[in-house]
Amino acid sequence: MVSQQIVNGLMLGSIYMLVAVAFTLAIGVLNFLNFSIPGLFMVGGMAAYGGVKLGLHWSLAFAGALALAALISLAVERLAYRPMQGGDPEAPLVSSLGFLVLLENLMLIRYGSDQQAFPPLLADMNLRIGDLVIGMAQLASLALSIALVVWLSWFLSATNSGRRIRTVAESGETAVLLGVNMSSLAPRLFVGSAMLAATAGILFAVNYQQVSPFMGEGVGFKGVAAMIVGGMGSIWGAVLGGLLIGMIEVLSISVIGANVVNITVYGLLLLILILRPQGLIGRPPSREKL
Amino acid sequence: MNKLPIFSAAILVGALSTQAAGAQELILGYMMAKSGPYVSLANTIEIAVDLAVEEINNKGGVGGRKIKVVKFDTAGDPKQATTALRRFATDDAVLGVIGPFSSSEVRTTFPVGEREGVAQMSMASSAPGLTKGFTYGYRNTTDEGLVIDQVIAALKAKGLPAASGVAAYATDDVVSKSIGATVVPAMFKKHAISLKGSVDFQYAAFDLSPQVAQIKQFAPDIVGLGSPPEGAVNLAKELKRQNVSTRVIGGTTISDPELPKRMAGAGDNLTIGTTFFPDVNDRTKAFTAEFAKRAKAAGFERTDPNQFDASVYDIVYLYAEAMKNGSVTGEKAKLAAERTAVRDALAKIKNLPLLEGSISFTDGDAVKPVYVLEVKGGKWTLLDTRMPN
Amino acid sequence: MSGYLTGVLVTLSFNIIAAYAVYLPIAAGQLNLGIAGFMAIGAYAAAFLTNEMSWPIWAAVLVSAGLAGSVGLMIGLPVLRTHGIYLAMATFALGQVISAVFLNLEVVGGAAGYPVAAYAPPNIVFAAAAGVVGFMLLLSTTRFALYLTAVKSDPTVADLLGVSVRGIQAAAFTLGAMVAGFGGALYAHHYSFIEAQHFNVMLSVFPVLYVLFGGTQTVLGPLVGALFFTLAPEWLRASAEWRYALFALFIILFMAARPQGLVTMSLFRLFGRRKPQVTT
Amino acid sequence: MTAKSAQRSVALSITGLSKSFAGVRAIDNLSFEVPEGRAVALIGPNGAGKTTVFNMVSGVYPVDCGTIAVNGVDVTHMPSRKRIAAGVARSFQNIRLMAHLSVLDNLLVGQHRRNASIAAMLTPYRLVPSHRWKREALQALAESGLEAYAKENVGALPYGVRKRIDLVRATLAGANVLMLDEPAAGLNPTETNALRGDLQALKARGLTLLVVEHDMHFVDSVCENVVVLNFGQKIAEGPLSTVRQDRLVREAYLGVEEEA
Repeated sequence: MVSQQIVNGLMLGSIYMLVAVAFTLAIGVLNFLNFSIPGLFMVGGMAAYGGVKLGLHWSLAFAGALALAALISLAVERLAYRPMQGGDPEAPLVSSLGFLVLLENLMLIRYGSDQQAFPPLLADMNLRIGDLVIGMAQLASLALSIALVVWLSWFLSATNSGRRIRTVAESGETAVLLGVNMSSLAPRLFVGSAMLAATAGILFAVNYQQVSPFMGEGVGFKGVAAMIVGGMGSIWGAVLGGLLIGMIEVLSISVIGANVVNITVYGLLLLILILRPQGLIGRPPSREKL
Repeated sequence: MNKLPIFSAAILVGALSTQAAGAQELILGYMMAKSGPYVSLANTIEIAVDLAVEEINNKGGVGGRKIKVVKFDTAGDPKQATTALRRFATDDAVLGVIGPFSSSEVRTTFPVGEREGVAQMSMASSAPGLTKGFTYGYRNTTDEGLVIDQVIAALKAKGLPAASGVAAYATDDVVSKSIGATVVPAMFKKHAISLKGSVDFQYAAFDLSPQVAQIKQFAPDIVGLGSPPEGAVNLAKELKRQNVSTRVIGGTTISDPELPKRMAGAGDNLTIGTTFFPDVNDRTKAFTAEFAKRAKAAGFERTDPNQFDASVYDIVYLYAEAMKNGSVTGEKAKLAAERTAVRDALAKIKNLPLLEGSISFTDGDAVKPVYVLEVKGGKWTLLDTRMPN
Repeated sequence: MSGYLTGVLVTLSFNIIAAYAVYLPIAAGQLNLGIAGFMAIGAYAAAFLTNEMSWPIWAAVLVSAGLAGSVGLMIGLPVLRTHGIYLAMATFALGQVISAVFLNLEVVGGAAGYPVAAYAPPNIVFAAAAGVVGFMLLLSTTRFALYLTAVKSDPTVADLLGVSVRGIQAAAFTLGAMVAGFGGALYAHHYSFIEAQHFNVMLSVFPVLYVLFGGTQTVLGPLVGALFFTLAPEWLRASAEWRYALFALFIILFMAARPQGLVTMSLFRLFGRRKPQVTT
Repeated sequence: MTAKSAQRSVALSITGLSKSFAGVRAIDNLSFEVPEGRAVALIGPNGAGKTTVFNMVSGVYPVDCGTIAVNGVDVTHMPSRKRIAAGVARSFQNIRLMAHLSVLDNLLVGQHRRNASIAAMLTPYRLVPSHRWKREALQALAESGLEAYAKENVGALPYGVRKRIDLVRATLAGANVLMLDEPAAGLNPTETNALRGDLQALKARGLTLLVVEHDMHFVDSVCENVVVLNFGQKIAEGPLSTVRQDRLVREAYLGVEEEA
């Protein structure tokens, strides 16, 4: 059973991981805690469900969901991120949360508050090794998540655009001095992080065969926790954090009980923030110059 | 600065309360949950309320007076529910209140109703002991302990395997937890089922793989489930995925006409107790047909009535009966006395034949038949009909 | 008074108290996303004192507010070592942990919730909210309020001018926790029932929205924000299922047009100019 | 504040101060003194480490080794917040006024050191028309001829005005040693003259000044002595006229500047 629980934890962690990476892109580069990400995660799942329900082939439905999430994210950039530059650092939080509430309520009006069943893509999508059950969809999503992250970290370190993004992450001012065009970079980052969140939402729908207007909240908050535990702004930190949070959640449930999950997961987050705010992988925040 | 809220709220009140001014009508308040977390469960209830009121009024009303319903959306929020009740009690001069929906709302509105002296009857809250200590608080729901008792008794009566069991429940939901932590172990003991262990999950859990991995270890004949319908769907799917064949049993919390469809092939043998089944007799069939017609016309996706729709339909009839027995006139001057009369008449109702079966009240809770249903071939089928003893 | 108006004003009163609980730390540059945790402490402690110890409501409410404040101070000191977004996340985690602890605390009902016997009628709630507003207005005329803005605006310089930045921040955080505990304690005694599930993330987040919407620069911002967030959904009642969607859309558009919130210093000066200058 | 009689004549004393950033020596074994009531300028080419010295004296950076004493009190390891009480206040190269506060409020924050008790903190002084604190701050503004700006939001004011308000704020703490980081940079000739008047008034009140400044005419008219830094090391010290003759100084810095 222990091995089954480890498998379960890794699978859960792979979902958290993608959401954490989406958060980390927004916060590490743009210094924006984007609370619309849980909403975009939900849009990924719900729009894919809507597409399949309309009779679209699943590939078309998925593509449509990704495109919709990207479009919404552009609106978030335009209405929540851009006008707030130079204002209170907390202000974008309000509007990005506004987007979360808006998206949830729009889906609620369209599909109701019920959890909906997402149709299985195959009859039995599971590998069975002895007693051990591994979902193929879950395995595929773990592989896809890791592939995406590997590609992303290669992109950031080896390409010109990637280096530009890293410069911005180090210091927005330096980046502007070096001629990085923020007004074209920010929308791209928003689209990128929306695609990651929506992909996670689609994988969630396929894995757990369910969607609901509120599916983003729980996963989103765990994603934020994963990002911080790993180290804000670090992609591999988000990966590590996601898998760790997934494992801790599953182990808490199987060893103690579901009623302590919030205590262990968020207790760990609190502890990390107090003892090592930079996370497991990540640099300490530096003191400003005069 | 301080005038702004009072001013603007006053405008609102003026706009809303004019509709409640009818003179010789018998007014009931109805707390809806048309937005918020219970929408899908609760949004068709209004159809059942309107249907029952229409039927009664078409037959001449109560003692020649028509029933009128004033409605207020609480969004399933306990705070807004108390606002609704205050409005019904003070502004709308209601004789009784239909609702509220959820247990959390009941916990905040029953004390208000007790102070204001106006009866309420909930159609959905089934947490144990909610009416205790309240003389104006009623529920047309059945205590989950009684329901699960009858479900297990039905299994035993039909000779189905039930020698060992596991309890599974959501820990952060009042009703679910009391079922899983208290009711199921007690009922297992009563019916000599060995309790092999228990697993729990969070109300909003989507991933039940760790819990099912544990259930697999216990290999029980039945799993006693305390959970909302979502938990039942997720558990059924995960049981199927991990190849665990066991019978899941539960109470009214997972009673949902759509459940077999939502489980998409999983969940065969899921057995629950509920208080409404469409195919019991001509009356239930007629109600189901009329409800479906109206739900379709209103554009709802679900057209089958659920247990709450049926419950609320009966609540309107229960109030009508109580107002008749209490010789209520609807005159403003006698309001307080007539509200108390309605309350006292409700308490005296015995074996009134209604849609859900024969209904009586004990300590504010309805006593009515329990229909034990089983999922077979993707559909609910009636396994047994039992009367709580 | 109309029953409906009473109900709405009670909700408004609780929202105002919550808004000021969040406002104090925000004014010092700290985003507290865990205010619900402190409300829970106040609510449960006060309910326990009146239910099990037969204390009078007023004493239970005051002591519980103090308790929430002391917990805020004890937990706040290590948490306040973090800054900016880290602090926001630490308070967020804190709120989650506190409400999860109450969910498991069987002595106050656990998941089944905790009924509260003693009752605080609407007038008491109105008076309490008015008291909190009055207290905040008075506080806004002191150096303490000035230092909150100074610490938020430029902590390094405030420190070099001799202001104890951590002291001010800890005081703001503690005072905020106290106000939250006060509101929670009163909530328990007005609504007669509390459950841990009520004290969730959204309960922490909404007061933050009131404050940021109203504006953090002046002491009136939270009041205006709470007013708007309480009354707007009531106005939108007619639009039934669309009401929360419309509401969210409005917030997004409003914040895009006015990122500093509704009530700002410059708005004040605009009005202040017309009057003779009496303050100097 | 009361220094021991033996050290009364030295207001600021720096001994063997060193600081490295990421292995690079920013300040190397620096020692100098500023006598009470005198003005000393810290000069040197960009990157010589002048602001770093200010940051160490005010406690923004911890020192690697060496000691800093203000009015005879060793402040080397004192928290930055407490150093203003030991008698040293400073202004900033990039003006650091609090943007959301009015000019008057900025000055009131500047008074904190002398009104630090809890009681003072909780006095509802805004309710008192013409409270002592407000009068005092307005008077300080008036002495610099800036009283018209009292109610303005600092963000909207011209650069030169903000610069001088920054200076007024630094004086309000009652510290006797003022460190001014490029006070004349960016000022027009009229403003520079006004500033010169301000500083001479401060000296007349017995205050001690340590100034970082590039404008040598300004330095000449305000400061009795200069300390020349290059690559973190002191290369010369003395009256400006003497130091000007120093070969090292000419090579490192002054020569270039004079010809430019």
